[in-house]
Amino acid sequence: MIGIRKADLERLKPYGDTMDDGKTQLSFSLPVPAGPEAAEAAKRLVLAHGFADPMMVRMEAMGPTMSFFVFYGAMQQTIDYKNLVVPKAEFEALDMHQIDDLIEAQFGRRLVVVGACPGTDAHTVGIDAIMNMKGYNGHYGLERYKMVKAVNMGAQIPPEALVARAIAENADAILASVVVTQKDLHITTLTELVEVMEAEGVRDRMLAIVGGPRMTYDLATELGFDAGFGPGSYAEDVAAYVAQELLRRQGKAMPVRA
Amino acid sequence: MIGIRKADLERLKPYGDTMDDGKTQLSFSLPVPAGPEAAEAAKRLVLAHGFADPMMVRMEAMGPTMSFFVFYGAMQQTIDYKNLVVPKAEFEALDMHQIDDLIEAQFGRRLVVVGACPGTDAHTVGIDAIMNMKGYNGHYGLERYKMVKAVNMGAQIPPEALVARAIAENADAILASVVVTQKDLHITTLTELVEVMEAEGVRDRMLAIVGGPRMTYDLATELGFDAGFGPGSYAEDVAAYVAQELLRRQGKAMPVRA
Amino acid sequence: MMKLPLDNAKVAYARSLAERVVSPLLESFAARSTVSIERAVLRLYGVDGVDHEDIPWPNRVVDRLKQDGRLTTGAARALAATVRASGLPVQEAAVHLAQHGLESDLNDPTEAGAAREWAELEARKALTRLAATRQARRETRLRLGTGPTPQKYLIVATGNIHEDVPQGVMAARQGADIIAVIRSTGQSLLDFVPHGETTYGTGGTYATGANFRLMRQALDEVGEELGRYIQLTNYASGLCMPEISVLAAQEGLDMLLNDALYGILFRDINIHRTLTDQHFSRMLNAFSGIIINTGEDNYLTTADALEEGHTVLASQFINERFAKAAGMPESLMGLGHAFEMNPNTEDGLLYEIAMAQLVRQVFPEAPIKWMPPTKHVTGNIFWTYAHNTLYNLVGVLTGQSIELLGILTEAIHTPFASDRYLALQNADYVNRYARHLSEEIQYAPDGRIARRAAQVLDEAVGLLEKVADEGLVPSVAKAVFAGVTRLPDGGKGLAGVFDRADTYLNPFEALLARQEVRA
Amino acid sequence: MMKLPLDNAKVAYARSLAERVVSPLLESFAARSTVSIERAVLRLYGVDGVDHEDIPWPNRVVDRLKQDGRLTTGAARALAATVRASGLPVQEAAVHLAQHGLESDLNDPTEAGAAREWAELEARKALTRLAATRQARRETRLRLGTGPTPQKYLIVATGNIHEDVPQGVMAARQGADIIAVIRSTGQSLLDFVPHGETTYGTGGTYATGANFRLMRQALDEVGEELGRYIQLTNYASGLCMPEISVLAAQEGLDMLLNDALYGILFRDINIHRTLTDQHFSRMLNAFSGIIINTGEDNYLTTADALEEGHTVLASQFINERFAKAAGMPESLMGLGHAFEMNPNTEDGLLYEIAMAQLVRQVFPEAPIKWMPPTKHVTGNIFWTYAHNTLYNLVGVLTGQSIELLGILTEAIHTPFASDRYLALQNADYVNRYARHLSEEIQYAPDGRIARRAAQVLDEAVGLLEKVADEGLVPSVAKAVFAGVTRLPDGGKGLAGVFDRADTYLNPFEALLARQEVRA
Ligand code: B12
Ligand code: B12
Ligand SMILES: Cc1ncc(COP(=O)(O)O)c(C=O)c1O
Ligand SMILES: Cc1ncc(COP(=O)(O)O)c(C=O)c1O
Repeated sequence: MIGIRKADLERLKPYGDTMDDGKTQLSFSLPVPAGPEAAEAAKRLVLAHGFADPMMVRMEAMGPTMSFFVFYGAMQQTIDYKNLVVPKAEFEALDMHQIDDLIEAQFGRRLVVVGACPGTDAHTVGIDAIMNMKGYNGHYGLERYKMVKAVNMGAQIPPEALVARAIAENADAILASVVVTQKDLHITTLTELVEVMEAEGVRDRMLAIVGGPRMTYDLATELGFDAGFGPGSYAEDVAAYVAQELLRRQGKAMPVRA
Repeated sequence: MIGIRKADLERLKPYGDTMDDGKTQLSFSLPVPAGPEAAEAAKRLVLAHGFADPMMVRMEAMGPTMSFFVFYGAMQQTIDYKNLVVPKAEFEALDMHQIDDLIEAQFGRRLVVVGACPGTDAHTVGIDAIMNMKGYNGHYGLERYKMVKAVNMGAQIPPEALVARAIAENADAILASVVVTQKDLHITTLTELVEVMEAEGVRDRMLAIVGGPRMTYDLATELGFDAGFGPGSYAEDVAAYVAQELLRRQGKAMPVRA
Repeated sequence: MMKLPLDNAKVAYARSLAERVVSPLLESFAARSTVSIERAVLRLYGVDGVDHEDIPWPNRVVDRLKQDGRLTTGAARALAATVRASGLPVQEAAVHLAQHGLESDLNDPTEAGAAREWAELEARKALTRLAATRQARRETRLRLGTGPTPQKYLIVATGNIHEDVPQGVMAARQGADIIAVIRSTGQSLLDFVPHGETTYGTGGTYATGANFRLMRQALDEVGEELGRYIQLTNYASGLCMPEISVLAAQEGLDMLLNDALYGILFRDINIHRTLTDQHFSRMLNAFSGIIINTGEDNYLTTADALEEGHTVLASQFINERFAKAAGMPESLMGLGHAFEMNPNTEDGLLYEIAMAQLVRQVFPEAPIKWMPPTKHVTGNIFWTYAHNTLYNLVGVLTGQSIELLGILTEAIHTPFASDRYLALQNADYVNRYARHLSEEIQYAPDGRIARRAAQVLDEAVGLLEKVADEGLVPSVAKAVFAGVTRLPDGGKGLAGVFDRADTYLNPFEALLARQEVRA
Repeated sequence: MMKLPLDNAKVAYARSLAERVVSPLLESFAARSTVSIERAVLRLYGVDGVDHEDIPWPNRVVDRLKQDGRLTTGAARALAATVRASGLPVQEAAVHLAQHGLESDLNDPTEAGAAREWAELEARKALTRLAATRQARRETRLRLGTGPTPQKYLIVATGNIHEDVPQGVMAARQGADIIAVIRSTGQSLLDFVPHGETTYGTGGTYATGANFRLMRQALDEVGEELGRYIQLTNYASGLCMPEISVLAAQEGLDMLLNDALYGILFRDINIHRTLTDQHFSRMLNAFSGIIINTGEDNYLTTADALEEGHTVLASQFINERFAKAAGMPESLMGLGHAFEMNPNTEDGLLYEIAMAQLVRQVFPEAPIKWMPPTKHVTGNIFWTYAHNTLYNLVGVLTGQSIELLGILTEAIHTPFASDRYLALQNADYVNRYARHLSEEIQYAPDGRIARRAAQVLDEAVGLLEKVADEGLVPSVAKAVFAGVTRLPDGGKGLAGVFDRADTYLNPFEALLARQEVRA
């Protein structure tokens, strides 16, 4: 098989049309009139951010006091990709049947998850993709799992209400979905959610999991959640994680599969 | 008139949707497979270049060992736009008739310019836009000027040939046009051109001017030219510059117009 | 202009079905009112402002009346009685009413008669003021003219009105015809309208009278500068439909998002609440010449455009019927739909053309509102820009009226200033480059496009038949729209709906119904 | 499939005019040869490699013969005589010939006859080898199949073949059907073909046999991996047309840029040189089943597409006629044109549709090569992406065959890997989303599109009449194409053209002319 010329993985850089050329495209606006001064300011900004050979390929006047720029420049920093350790939810990928089997064998009862879009967020498509019977992109949702009881509270659920329901259901995990991120709304809502869980004394009794298009494992754990799931997640990801993490917490190892 | 909220011109930053948010869009490729590690490496690269809150909004696999990214992040550096001094060709803007009148009054003879695409560059549209009778975008070219003798040698002219012709014509200025910039071809060609002029001892006898889509005054002067003209230039720009610069060199000031 | 071969009898039949869907509900509109309608009435009379806890006085009054069990005869009657009894000007009277409750005896026939007289007279005056606002606006619009269709509709959504205003102005200068200020996430569930100029919102900026005024003024100024009238729009959805309609009328807005079903389906607002509210709110919009924008496009953000295209059309017939019932002319019905076909669909463009052309032909007089790709776009802003190019092409090809421009960062954030700029560049390019394309081509009479249009119409008729037979409320409970189930006694705001007492008074209703209300 | 109402008689008349333009020149092709044709002949016999100064041996031989005044009888004769006299294998004989000149007496009739026999026999063998290469390639192509039309043509142009190869492979994996390796700026003016694998070029990579081989092999491998045959193309323009055609045939290329006029107009190559070269080069291409790509698109990079569209069509008729004269079937004629209308032109899209459809209908069997917006795009990569979207749409709508994909950084740099990726994403989206659009719509018979097409055809006929009357060479001197004047005795390479002696020998000519050369 023919591959691209070998990259230096310890000193990884962008690839434009030549290995290690660092070439990057940027676009931005400046609140000043388009003209030689704006161009110069733009170029210096790109330089100040460590791009070599900044090339302004377009300046357009967006209005009397706003200008739009397209630049190309070469990143000069490198990243040691080879030794990169990326924290992520640790679990073995399983399909629906394997998960059902695992839960049945190891817990002998249905696991209970309670999901919602907390706060003012009304974007239910993501949480529905994970929870509703029908699922998403051909991946069934949790309601379809024999060994999962999935309670989907829907949109705009105050954190208190979500936690109260989780307590009432004796849930194993809370599944929050956050989509609106403008003005860091998701951060505010999620922080509140964790605080309510703590105030109710259930933070250690159940897993707190969050997903959404801008969600990463990093951000989730930073906010005090156990795991975060981003775009392209399916029900089996979170289900496999929940089952295995609960097992791990009970001190049990994941059984070796046939 | 309603304007945008006042920008801090001494600490200028990009404008996304809020003054000073610094928001910038980036795209680039990394020569590694798309995945959590690539995403992390990409994010760290953006961080390493001084962007706050790097947000990966898209990662796509461009192939087994190449990934494509779109990011948003906030520039943190600022530029003192208010006190920015941008070197540029200094001349008063004039129209064709004013230029003809000026030359007639001050020089009493036609100025001679010799133009070409030097080296292997065959992109004549730019130099034609400046020189041909017809001009460009409704701006007549130098051939139309009563008081300018414009010799257009066309494409792919070796620097020696261009300088030889300029000497033969007793030219006041050489006009070079460079379009191909890949592998810095233009730099090589232009450096050669200046060297030939120096070798022939005519560098001080005539103005050396260069234009092209990636040309800036900065780059041109750095390479030893008198001025550089970028996209959107017209014949009257270079003609006004040539006439006024020659006057200046003769110690004459630009006459005040009625 | 190219045309699809449509079965006009079937279209007429669909309209008759929509009438069967809507008619049974009209009675309930006459028999009920809501807290928001009552607050709207107070606002029409001029009650405004907030108390020390930022609670709007209209809310204070209505809450007090409700608490005292005196709301069922209508806020108009209570306000009138208080004004008459106290001799205070309206605002002070309202504050008094909120603080002390209704002190008059409404059973006294003379007093009741006098109150009614005051209420009717003042209502007439209030509407005369609104009519003047409408008239002034119409004149400016005629004097300056508006841009050619498709009219380019751009949103601003910074959360801060002082940031929104310059952005709206910038967009207008770049070529926008219509500016929408998106509301803050969650405002639609507030059972009051916030007050004053606001600088904090997420995903949008609070809809308030003061914010309307600031933007209106800025757009009027830039409109004069540009010699082009710039339209302003906001949202009369959610729990405060009627009040927003009042504020919009007062501040001279040109359009309002206003849908008979949207709040029910997408905000889980109680169906009786929304249906009752939308009726009064549309009467107001009709009077003020405000174009409504319905929200059928939203169905396709959750349901699949290929499978559920007919639900959009069916809902448009229903929205049309509700609007007619509220006295709206077709020229004010900005019925909504969207370009949301999965980009991986083979011949998706053909189906989008079919749908856009179908809607255009079925509602020839309506200023159709068309929405860009949102659901299937990703963070790949380049690819999204390509989707938007084809969207713009279909828009100019099929003669859409109000075209919300696609934003290349749709999947990412509310638009940056440059995102709008690029959106306008795209639309201007396509609209110019394909200006007369629609005059150049004809559809194959039995081709995929014609067949798709016929199929959507057939399926819409089928759905309307079912809804007409079962009733709208039970149908919504069965998830016929957007795959969402809403029960008649579920959702927010049901507590704000009440049955009118026999002596209920709302003089605006009758006046609005009688008024000659052409836009 | 939608059709324009075209006047077929006029099309036939245009073809007859093109014949009148081309016929007078055919005689000169039989009477002349060029240094590059002779070098090509040597290469066909197997002469290859370079001397210590990197001068190719074919050049060394031809230069020596020329210097000795012995070129006019043809390099084949000299090589044959030397092989026979020296008993050396071909390559050594060529080296000997270059170093010592022709030592045989060509006037000896026996010796001359024996040399001719050798030359003819070896020519036959050489062509048999090429035929085997062509046949093997055809089988692979049939076995794997090629992508659907429009076939997506992507360029790589890093300057370094070792960087080009993985990029070509990457593009293939992403969906490219055809990979073109752009040549280094200025190679077309070199009067030799560089040798070996090269790593330095600007704006492109040197066309060399070794570079062809590396890329061919890589694309064959990835083709097997993908189960799709990936075509490879390069440039047989410039001063070395015939030689590049030989190398391409030997290395199994599928297409070549090859135009009767391009080098004259855009590289200032002498008109007699190019016309003579292209004839022999096309005979070779025809034999090897190599599709030519003509360069009419280039006219519109200097001239205006609205005003000068007819020059493109006229030139296509001429290129077609030249190709026929060289024995090419229509299936190998990738006639070129382009989407270069100014984006600010109202209804520009209509005119582009008209032109694309016109070309499609006039040359129904030809694998039309279509070029994307280049001239009017800017560094605003978003806007360029929108242009490319409409370009792709017109491509699938009008059934273009070979579609060079627009690159969003066209105005900036030779494509980045990601630029190609985004280009493919755009094309795939549009081709899928509008797959059967052409079956769905008909053109208004007297609309703008039909009128524009008729006008372009009329103007092309007018131009061809003038050129037929005045002659091609004088017409080019009068700047009828691309606004460029080229004089018959001007330009580069005239010194390399010579009149054949009576005893001139080039056995390939006759063999190629007789051969059954279907692709
Ligand atoms: C559909 C949609 C709507 C629909 C929502 C319908 C519904 N029932 O959900 C409607 C039209 C109602 C709507 C309204 C609004 N929207 Co909206 N909307 C979108 C849109 C087009 C698509 C979102 C979507 O459905 N994605 C598909 C799902 C499947 O993806 P996902 O959510 O990422 O989910 C996946 C993963 O993230 C993960 N996941 C998600 N949650 C969870 C949870 C768990 C536990 C796990 C394990 C995984 C997981 O798994 C899922 C499957 O892989 C986006 C734009 C876009 N293209 O992304 C804007 C968008 C999200 N909306 C936006 C806004 C601002 C709004 C409004 C606030 C605007 C307004 N002021 O009116 C309103 C109000 C809504 C509110 N109160 O929240 C903005 C958000 C900007 C920001 N970043 O802050 C966006 C990005 C549009 C924009 N550019 O402005 N919207
Ligand atoms: C037209 C064109 C061609 C035509 C040229 C025809 C001709 N007679 O000029 C043809 C088709 C022949 C061609 C060929 C090639 N081209 Co070309 N071409 C272009 C194209 C599409 C437009 C250039 C143009 O005409 N611009 C319009 C003029 C008016 O603008 P301008 O040159 O910037 O001039 C203005 C100013 O810059 C200034 N100015 C310019 N010169 C001067 C001089 C003076 C004295 C002054 C005062 C001002 C001034 O004033 C002008 C008017 O405002 C560009 C892509 C693009 N859209 O930009 C590619 C482009 C320039 N070409 C490119 C390449 C690589 C080539 C080739 C080398 C490819 C190949 N290997 O085959 C060949 C070979 C050409 C060669 N040997 O140089 C690349 C260059 C990449 C790079 N940055 O290095 C580009 C950017 C395309 C790409 N993305 O790959 N090309
Ligand atoms: C009719 C209608 N109302 C309102 C909205 C906005 O949502 P919210 O109810 O959160 O203001 C939309 C969304 O696009 C809509 O279509
Ligand atoms: C027919 C033809 N030959 C060659 C080229 C490339 O230019 P050059 O002659 O520099 O190789 C082109 C340009 O696109 C072309 O159309």
